[in-house]
Amino acid sequence: MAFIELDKLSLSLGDRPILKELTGAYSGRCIGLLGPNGAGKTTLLQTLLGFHRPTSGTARVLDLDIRTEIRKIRHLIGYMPESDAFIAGMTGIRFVRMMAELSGLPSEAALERAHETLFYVGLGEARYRALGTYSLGMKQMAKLATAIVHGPRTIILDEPTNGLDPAGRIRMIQLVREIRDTQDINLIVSSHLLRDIEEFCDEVMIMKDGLIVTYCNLEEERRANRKFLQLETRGENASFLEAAEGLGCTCAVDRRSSRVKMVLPETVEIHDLYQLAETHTIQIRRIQYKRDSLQDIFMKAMDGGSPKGGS
Amino acid sequence: MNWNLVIRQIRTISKVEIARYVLARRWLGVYLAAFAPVGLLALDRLIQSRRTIPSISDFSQIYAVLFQTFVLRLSVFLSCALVFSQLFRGEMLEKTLHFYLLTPVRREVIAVGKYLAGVTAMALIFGTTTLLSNLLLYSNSPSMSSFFFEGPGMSYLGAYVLVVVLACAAYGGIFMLAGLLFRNPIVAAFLVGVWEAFYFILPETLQKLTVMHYLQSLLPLVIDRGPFSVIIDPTNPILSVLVVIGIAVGFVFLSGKVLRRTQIAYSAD
Amino acid sequence: MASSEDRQIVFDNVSKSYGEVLGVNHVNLSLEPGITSLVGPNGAGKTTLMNLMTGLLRPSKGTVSVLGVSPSDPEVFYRNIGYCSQFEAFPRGLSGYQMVHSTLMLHGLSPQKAEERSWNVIERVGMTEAARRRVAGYSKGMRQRIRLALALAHDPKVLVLDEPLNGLDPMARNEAIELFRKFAESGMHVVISSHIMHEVDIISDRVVMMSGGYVVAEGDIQGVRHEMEEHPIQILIRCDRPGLIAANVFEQDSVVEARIHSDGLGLLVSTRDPDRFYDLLNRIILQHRISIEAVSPADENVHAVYQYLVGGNGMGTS
Amino acid sequence: MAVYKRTYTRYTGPLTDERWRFTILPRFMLKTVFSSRIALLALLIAMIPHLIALVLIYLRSHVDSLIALQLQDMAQELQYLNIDGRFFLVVFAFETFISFAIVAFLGPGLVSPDLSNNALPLYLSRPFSRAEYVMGKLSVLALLTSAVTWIPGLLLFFLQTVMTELSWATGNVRILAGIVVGSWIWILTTSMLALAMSAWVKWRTIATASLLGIYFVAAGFGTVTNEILNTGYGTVLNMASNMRMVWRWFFLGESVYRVEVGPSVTLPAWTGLAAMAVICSVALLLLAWKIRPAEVVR
Repeated sequence: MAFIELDKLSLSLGDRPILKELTGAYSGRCIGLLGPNGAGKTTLLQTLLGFHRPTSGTARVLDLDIRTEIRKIRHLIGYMPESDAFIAGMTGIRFVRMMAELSGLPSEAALERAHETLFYVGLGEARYRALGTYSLGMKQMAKLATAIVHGPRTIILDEPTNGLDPAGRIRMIQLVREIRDTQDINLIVSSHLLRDIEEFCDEVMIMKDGLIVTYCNLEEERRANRKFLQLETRGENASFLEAAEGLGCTCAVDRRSSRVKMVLPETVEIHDLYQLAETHTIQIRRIQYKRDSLQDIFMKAMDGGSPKGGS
Repeated sequence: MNWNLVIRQIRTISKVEIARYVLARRWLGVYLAAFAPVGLLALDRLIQSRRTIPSISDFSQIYAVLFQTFVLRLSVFLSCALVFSQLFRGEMLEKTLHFYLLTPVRREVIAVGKYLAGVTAMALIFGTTTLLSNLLLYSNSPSMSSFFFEGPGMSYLGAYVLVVVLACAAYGGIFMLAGLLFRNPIVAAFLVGVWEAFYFILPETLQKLTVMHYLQSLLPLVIDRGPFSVIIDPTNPILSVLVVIGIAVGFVFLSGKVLRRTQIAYSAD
Repeated sequence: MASSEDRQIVFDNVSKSYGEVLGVNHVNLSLEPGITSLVGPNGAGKTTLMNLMTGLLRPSKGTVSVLGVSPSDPEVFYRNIGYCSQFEAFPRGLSGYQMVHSTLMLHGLSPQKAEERSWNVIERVGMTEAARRRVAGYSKGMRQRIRLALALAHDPKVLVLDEPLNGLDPMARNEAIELFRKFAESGMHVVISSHIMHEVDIISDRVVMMSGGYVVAEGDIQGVRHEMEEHPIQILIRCDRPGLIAANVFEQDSVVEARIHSDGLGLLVSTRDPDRFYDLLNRIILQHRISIEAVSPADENVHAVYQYLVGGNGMGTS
Repeated sequence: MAVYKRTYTRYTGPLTDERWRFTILPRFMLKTVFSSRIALLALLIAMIPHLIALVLIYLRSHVDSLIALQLQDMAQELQYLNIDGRFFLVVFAFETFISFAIVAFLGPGLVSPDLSNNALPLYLSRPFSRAEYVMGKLSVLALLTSAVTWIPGLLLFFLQTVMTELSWATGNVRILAGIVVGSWIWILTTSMLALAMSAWVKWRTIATASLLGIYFVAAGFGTVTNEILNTGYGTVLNMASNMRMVWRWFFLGESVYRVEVGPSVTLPAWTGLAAMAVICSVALLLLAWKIRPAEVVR
């Protein structure tokens, strides 16, 4: 069952049209929302939360209409805003507990869930400290805690890994994966870091100028796209490359990183390349299959890929 | 010292500051405080509530009271406190001061640029409102034209406008420095406020240290201050003007020096 | 010939602390032109270092000089420096164009030249149609582009960028990386702080790694990696019979460890002498006809070096 | 030995009744307010006028025991003091200012930080409307000021009734109504004004300064208007006199209010009420405009 259905949803702020008649039904476990700056990503998320009234058309979240049943929807949604958001003068535990109660949890259950969630996101020992003393990474984790403490069916994360240091990003990616694997929870994650999106999203929606220009399933994209080999060798590899071309492979050398891109015909196996390397006395140091990464999908969508959904 | 570069920098900073703040919410209070007396007197002029028209000297007395209690002490003083202390403290709170500090401009020139923007804006606002309220008040009396063209009317008006402009200059400098030095300039504004408002109860030597004494020496009519006031003879006008301008220049120069040592460590309060 | 001082950014035993909070401690650096990446966990002192480099902060101890000029006389210092900071806030009531134009006027350009160059740099960061609107209404990415424009507008010789790609969309990130590469090749200093390790990998000529206010490593990535003997190089092999390779690999004494991946299709080998290991590996593959999926060094990049030196996958060590 | 791996689980328990959800804010906010000792101290100081009134009421009804203690002159004076509308008018005149000071200093701390720390999306992405947000914040201020106005007021009324006979209470039911209704009018007006001002100006200190500015400067300007325009309606700008009109109507039954400064003109008692109603509606409009989840900048 699609957890998000858009029905010609359009919205203009002032006289500037931001969302242009978006239509489509989406049911991925974790949908990545991508797009250049100013494409309308944050506005779309805020409209699903009822922060803006759509100019025309509507949308259904978990089969509830955002025009009429927004309060019911908000019971079932967890939202992590993009910018730094916290309540001054409160400790971590009281902040998360209040947010849980605001979502309808009774006071004791809210306290218990708050402790549990704060331990879960890794803020266990900092939960009694005031939010003002939290570092940027800890504030992101506190925001995530408020988004998941009331056990929502749908979780919206706006740039969750933005500005985190490597340790923080690994932790956040791990958490989003675990939450995604809990049954009947769907996530929408908006981000600019394609590597992070590849880590935890199974479907991707790419927006541009208020339209959905591409919607694809990452697993299928990976399988469908043609495979090519990336090679790194030591020693003079000109003769080796000619021999490989002789076997029908097409090679391209990347000048700067001295890496070789090679497409193997059906008849040639990696093993044959090792054979060739042996005969031409060069050493293969790196060899791995590469696919059209999300970067290439994104670039294709940007220069006018076929708009699926949208107008 | 490349003077035309400095002039261009000062002009640019003033234009930017005025563009930023002239329509800002923060200045709504200033416009209200400045134009309230004008509105009041215009209303009075319309509804002609008085049965008997008071004499010209009564009008002068009424204006002197209105000017020295409400205009000078409250609206000019509070407006300068708000506007000038926010010139730098506002930027520190909003975490935007680094945009100026990253430009190849002498720190004193930044201070002068911002100061001039504040002074021109305040002088324009309060100069016009003083002019308007003065004329509106006197327009109630039939012998207005004779009072202005033969009598002292014009010199009174000139004195009032001059005092308002000088007040903006002096208090402007003081509050700009306060904004740079104190985390909470409102406390400084309160202390200076009390010192200036009750200057007349101070002994003679201390009175000479207040700005209000020199402004008062330029005013045509001195209103009765009640039992505690210590009346001392006013300083001659030329000297008063020079002293006030000296105060303004001194504070702007100090602000420049403080700005030179200011560092960007926006504390997350 | 200009002394080396005039071409470098020099930190001479610099320490900076705010009250009892330690910013940076005993930093000694002399950076050559090109792209220098500043990496380290949040709170490691990266932003403090950059604020010291751009004169927004004065060192408690030691001295800073950029191209031979000290930050204490701003009129000369800021002609050659452009700083794109991490501070989110913008003056209210101004448009992007007004900010760039007024900055150039403060640099002494005539109004016409300032206007022409403003549109030029705004166009370069792709903000031409939004530049007239007030910055308060910009999205995070658009604000970042205007901050970049402000840093580039006066063609500085030194560009200091605090997480410049933060908030930019993928296309803008590539354009920005290309831009910085071009600047570095034209002999400029480009100092970038970043958390995205694979981008640091592609961009930087040299890396300065900080942790807890100290510089823990400095130099080009491979150089730093080899200096750390105590951490052998790890090589990841994906193939159908990892056990067979593991059995044969220990004949070399430089091999320290071999771990088979839980899915039974991967092998992680740690060795002190990668060259001899690759020869051995290639021979084993040919001899036993093993079908290889992938062979790649697991930690040639900055991320691995970062893990070893700074380490910690919990909530950051600071 | 069973190893329990902590994974994320959904909450499937019962939900609370939505009608009383706005009371969550006061429960949490009061803890924050009372964590600062200054707030506690301020509330205690605010009780002083009521304590004095308490002592006076007690002594007034025990004049004979005072004589027994040879305190003739004090007993003499107490004879003239009778506990009536005028007595309560004086007590509540003090409370009017003190409760305003409390609202002016504590009010901004409730809304300004939420706006400068961008916390509104956190509140409003939950089943919690903007109206509930304002009601929640308002009830915090209402609780604080009630503890200083009508609650001690009722105690005084009850004590006086117990001290004398029941007929006093039935005779002065107007005072009872005045204490409760009058206090709530003042609480609502000042709290709405404080919340609106702190939503309009994003910093606490400037919001407090502007509130005090409104209270004093507007009053000053009111008297100047009276002087110059020779009218009484300048008094409308003075919040304290607006409230005094309401108190006098309740406690003394005066339906007409004599303007203290300026021409001796009288105003109908309801003008104070009308002025405060205008303040509340303007504050409500301002809050509706500023309390929104995503700031829309043209």
